[in-house]
Amino acid sequence: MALSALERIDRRWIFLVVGLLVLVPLLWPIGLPVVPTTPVRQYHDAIAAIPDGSTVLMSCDYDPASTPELAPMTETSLRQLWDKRCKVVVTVLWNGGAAVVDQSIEKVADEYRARGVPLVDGVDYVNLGYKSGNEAVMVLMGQGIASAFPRDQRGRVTTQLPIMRTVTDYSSFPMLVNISAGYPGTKEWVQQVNSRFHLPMVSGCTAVSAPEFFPYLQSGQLRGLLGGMAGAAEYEVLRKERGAATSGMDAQSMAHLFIALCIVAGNVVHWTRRRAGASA
Amino acid sequence: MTISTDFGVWIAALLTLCVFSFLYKDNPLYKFAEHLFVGVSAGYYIALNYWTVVDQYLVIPLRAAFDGSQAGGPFQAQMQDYRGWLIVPAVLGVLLFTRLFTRLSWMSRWSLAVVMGVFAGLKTTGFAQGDLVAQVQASLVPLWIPGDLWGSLNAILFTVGLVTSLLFFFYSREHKGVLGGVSRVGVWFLMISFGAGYGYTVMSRISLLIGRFQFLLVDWLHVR
Amino acid sequence: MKREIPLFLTAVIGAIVLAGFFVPHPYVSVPADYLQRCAVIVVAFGYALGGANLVQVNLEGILRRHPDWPYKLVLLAGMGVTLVFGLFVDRAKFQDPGTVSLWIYDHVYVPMNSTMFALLALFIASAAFRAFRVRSAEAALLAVSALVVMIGRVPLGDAVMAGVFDHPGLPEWMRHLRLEPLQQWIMDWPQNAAKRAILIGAAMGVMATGLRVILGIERSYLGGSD
Amino acid sequence: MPLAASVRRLVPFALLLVVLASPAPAAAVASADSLRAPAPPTGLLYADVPNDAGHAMSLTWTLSPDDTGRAGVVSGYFLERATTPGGPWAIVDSVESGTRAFTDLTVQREVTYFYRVAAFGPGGTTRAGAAAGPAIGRATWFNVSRVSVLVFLLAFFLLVLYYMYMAQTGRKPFVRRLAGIDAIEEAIGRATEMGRPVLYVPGIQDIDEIQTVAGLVILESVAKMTARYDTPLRVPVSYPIPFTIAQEMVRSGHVDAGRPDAYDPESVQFVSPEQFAYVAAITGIMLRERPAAHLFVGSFYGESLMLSETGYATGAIQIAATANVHQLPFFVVACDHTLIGEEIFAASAYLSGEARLVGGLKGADMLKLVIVAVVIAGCLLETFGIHTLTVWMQTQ
Repeated sequence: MALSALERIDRRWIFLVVGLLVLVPLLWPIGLPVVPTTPVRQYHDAIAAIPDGSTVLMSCDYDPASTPELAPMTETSLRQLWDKRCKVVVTVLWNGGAAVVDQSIEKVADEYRARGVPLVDGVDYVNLGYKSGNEAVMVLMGQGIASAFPRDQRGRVTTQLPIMRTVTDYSSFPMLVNISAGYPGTKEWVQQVNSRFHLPMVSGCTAVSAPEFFPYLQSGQLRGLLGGMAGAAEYEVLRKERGAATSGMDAQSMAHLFIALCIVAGNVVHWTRRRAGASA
Repeated sequence: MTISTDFGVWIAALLTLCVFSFLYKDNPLYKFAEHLFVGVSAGYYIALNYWTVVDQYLVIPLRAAFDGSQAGGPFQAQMQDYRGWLIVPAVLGVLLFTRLFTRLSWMSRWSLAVVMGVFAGLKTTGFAQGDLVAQVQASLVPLWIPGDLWGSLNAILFTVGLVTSLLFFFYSREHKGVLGGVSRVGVWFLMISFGAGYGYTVMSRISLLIGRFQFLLVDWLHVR
Repeated sequence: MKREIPLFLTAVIGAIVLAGFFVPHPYVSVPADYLQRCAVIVVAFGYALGGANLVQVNLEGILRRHPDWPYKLVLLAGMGVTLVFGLFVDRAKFQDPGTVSLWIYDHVYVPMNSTMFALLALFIASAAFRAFRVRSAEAALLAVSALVVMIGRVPLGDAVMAGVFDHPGLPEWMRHLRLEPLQQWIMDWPQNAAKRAILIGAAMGVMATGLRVILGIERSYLGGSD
Repeated sequence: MPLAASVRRLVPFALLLVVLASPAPAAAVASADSLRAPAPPTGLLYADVPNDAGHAMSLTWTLSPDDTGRAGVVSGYFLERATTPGGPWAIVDSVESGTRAFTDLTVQREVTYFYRVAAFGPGGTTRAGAAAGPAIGRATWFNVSRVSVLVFLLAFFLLVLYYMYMAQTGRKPFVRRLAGIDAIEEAIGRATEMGRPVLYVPGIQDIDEIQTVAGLVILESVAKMTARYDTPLRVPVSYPIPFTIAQEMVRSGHVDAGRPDAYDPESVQFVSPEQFAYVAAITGIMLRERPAAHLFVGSFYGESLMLSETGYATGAIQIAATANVHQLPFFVVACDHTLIGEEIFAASAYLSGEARLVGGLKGADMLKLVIVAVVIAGCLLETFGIHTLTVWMQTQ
C-alpha cells in the first residue's frame, strides 16, 4: 500500500527535499516581505535611545556554528551604534568565537572606512578578545574592564588604548548589547550583570534560546530581543539593510513550510494506517 | 560561475562536504573530518587559553611582581592587583594535571574545590536574583486594567499559567482532586511552550543549514 | 584528608563568593574577586588538561591498534600542528590576520564547527515526518503551537495569511487571526507563563545544588572513592 | 589601579578636551560674547554612593548661567579634587556642557576629599567659589537593595535544611510517586515478556552535570528491576567517570536484587564524548539488538531528536527524562512518556530515597507554595493599586 510505503520512506529522501528547498531560493530569491515584530523593534529602539557618542559594551558570545544567525545581528548592531558615533568595546566569552567576531567587526569597519568615515581600532572600537571562566569573568569585569582584559585581541595593553580612557567598569556603559549562542550568554549576563550592576541590556540570540528569554523581556531585564535569523532579518529591514539574514528568509520560509507539512503528513499517514489496521 | 581558486576555501568546502556525507551514512570521510575537528579544536583551545588567560592573568603579572619594579613588594596586594599571590592559582592549575596519574589524582581535587566553590557561590546568588526574585517580582501585575479588557484577560491568563505550571512541579501531594485539575491545566501551558520551543528550534537549525549553503554557493562556487 | 580539605575549601570559598553578593565591603569583595580570578585561571588550565587527556586516550588507542587507530592519528596530528603553530610559532599574535593559526581556524575549524550543527536541520525534518506523533490532547496542543509559531514566524506564512485576512471585504478584527500576531501572542502570554515557571523551578534546583556543594553534601564532582 | 596613576592618566585627557573644545565649530561664528570667560557653576553637592565598597562619590552641581545648551561660552566642566580644603588640586575628569552630575569612581575608601568644579570655554576657565567637602567614601557591610534576595535565599536554605534533617532522623517527608516511574517499570516488564534487552542512555554530559548524576542514580533502580526479571541491560556512556560510576550502579542494582551472579560487566559500554559518534553507537545498538525499551535519562542536546527518531522507528517503548527544556519537545512527541524538567531530579530523589535529595525536593516544594502565595497576593495588591510588595522585591 502506498501509505505504508510512505511511512517507511528512507529518510535520505527527506534530507534531499530539505536540501533543495533551501538551495533553490538561495539561487533564485523570491523576495518575500519581512515585517518587523515587537521584540525586534524594542531592540532597535533601545539602541536608538542610547546617547549619541557614548561607549557601549558588546559581548559577542558565540562560535562559528551560530554565525549564520548571529553574525548578521552583530554586524547590524555595529552599524546602528557607529551611525550614532558610539564607541564599541567588544568582548567574547566563547572559546571558538574571538576570531569570527573580529572578522565581523573589521568587515563593518571597512565599510565605514570605504565611505570615508575614519574608524580607528583602539579609538572608536576595540575587540578585547576571549576569556575563559564564564560567569566569573562577568563579575571580574564589574571590578574593572581593563583588569579583566589586560590585553586586547591584537595583544595591545588595554589601559593604553584611547577608547579605554573613559572605561572603568560597567558604570561606564549606558547599555550592554549581548549576542548570545547559549552558555555563557544572555542568561548569565542577566543573572550576574544586568541586575547586579544595573546595566540595561538587549539580547540577540539563537532561535533555540529565544523562547527562554521571553520572560526576561517581559520583566524588563532585557530591553529588546532578536531571536534567530528571522529576528536578524527583521532588524536588517528596520535598518534598511539587505544582509545575509534577509536573503536567507526565503529559504527559511520554504523549509519551515515543508517541516510543517511533514508533521501533518506524518500524522495523517499514521492515523490512516491505524484506522486501516483497526478495521482489517 | 567561476569556482574559487583559493586553496583554503577548497579545503573548507571539502571538509564541509565530508561532514555532510554523514547524512548518507556514517563513513570514513565523516570520521576523518570528525577526528580532525576534535584534534584541531583541542589544540586551538589550548593555545587560546594560554595566550588570553594564563599569559595575561598569570605569567605577565607574576613576572612583574618578582622583578622588583613594583612599589610595596611582591605581596602588597590590593583589589585586582594580586601580584605574588597569583602563585596560588598557578599551583592549583598545575595540580589539575595530577588527574592524569591515578595515584596522585586526589590532589586535583583542591583545584576543583576552588572552581566548584566559586561557581556555587556565583550561581546561587545569580539564579536567586535574576531568575527567582526578579522573575517573581515581574509577575506581580494588576489583573484588571481599567479600559483594557484584552490586556486584563491576558494578565489573568498569564497568572493562571504561571501558578498552574508551578504547581505541576509540586511533589508533596498526589495529583488528585483540585491539585490534579490544576496541574493538568499546567501541563497545557507547558505543552504550548514546548510547541513554541519546537518551532524556534526548527528555525535555528534551518538557519545553520542556510549559512553553510551560502558559504558553498558564494565563497566556493562564486554563484551570485 | 584527601576529601576533607577540598570539601572545606569549597565550603569557605563558596561562602565568601556568596557573601560577596551581599557585602560590598572590601574585606569580603577583595577576597571574592581574588578567588574568581583564581577560578578563571584554573578553568583555563582545564583546557590543557583536556588536551593532555585526549593525547593519553588516543595514544593508547594507537599503540593497541584499536580498529579506529588511523583516525586517532589524524586527531593527534591535527592537535599537534595547531598547538605548535599556536604556542610556539605565531605566539601571542596567533589570532592576527596572516598567521598559520588563523588559516587553520578559518579553513578547518570554522567549516566543520558550523557544518556539524547544520546537519541537525535535516534530521529535524525527517524526525518531523517519522517521529512527531499526536497521541494525546496535550501533544495536540504542542503540535498546534509548534505549527503556528513555525509558520507565523517566517515571511511566507505571514504573507500568505495576510493575503487572506487583510482582504478589504473582511471585518477589521479578523486581521488578528493572522499567524504572525497569533504566534507573537503565544510567545508573549501562554509560553511565557510556562517558561517563567520552569525558570523559577530551575532556579530553585540550582540554589539547592549550590547549598549542597557549599555544605559539602554534594560531592559527586570529587569523583573516586577514597 | 593606584590612584596617582589613574589621575595622571586622566589629566592629559581633560586638557586635550579643553584644547579641542576651543577652536570648535562655535569658533566659526564666534562673537565677542563667546570669548568671555563663563560664569561659574554653583551649588556643588557630594554624596557617598550607597551599597558599595566605598570607591565612588557622586557629585552634582548647578550649571553655569552661561550654559544655555548652545555651543558658546561654556564648553564643559572639569572637576578637581584635593585631600585638604587648600589643595593641592588634581583634575578628576571633565564633562561636556549641560552635564549636571558626575560619579568619581577613583575614590579611595575612608579618605577625606574636597571637590571643586569649574566651567571652561573658549574665553577661559572659571572655578566655583567654594570647595565641597569633606567627602568620605565609606564601605558598606550590607547592600540593602538586595534584602529581598537574601530573604528568599535564607528562607529556601532553611526549608531545605529542615527537611533534610527531618529525612535523616527517619521522619521522611511524603513525596508522591511519579507516573514516569510506573512507565519505566511497565516498559521493563514488556521487554521481559518479549525477551529483548533494555537500553539505558544516561545523557551526553560528564559527571559535573547534575542531570548525569540523577541519570546514574535512576540507573541503579532500573538495574535492580532488570536484574529481578533477568532482562539484559545495555548502557552506553559518553565520558570515563560516569562510565565507572554506571558500572558500579548496575552492579549494586544486581546485588540489591539478590542476583549479583547475573551482573554482566559488558552491559555498560564506554563510547565517546563526541556527540555524533555517541549517537551512531546508540542507534547501532537500537538497530542491531532491537531493545524493547529505550530509557533516555540525563542531559541531552541536539542528539535528542536523532535518538528518539531512530528509536521510534524500531517500535520500542521510549521513556525520556531531561531538564534541558529546549530538547523536551522532541522527546514529548516521539516518546511514550516524558519526565518534564525537574521531574528527573524528583524521580532520582524518590527512587534513591536519599535524605539530602528528598530534603531538597521538599524544601523547593514549600518555596513553590510561598511563591504561588506571593504571586497571587502581589497580583491582587497591584490590582488595587498597592505597590509595596512589588517595590520591596525590586532588586539591584
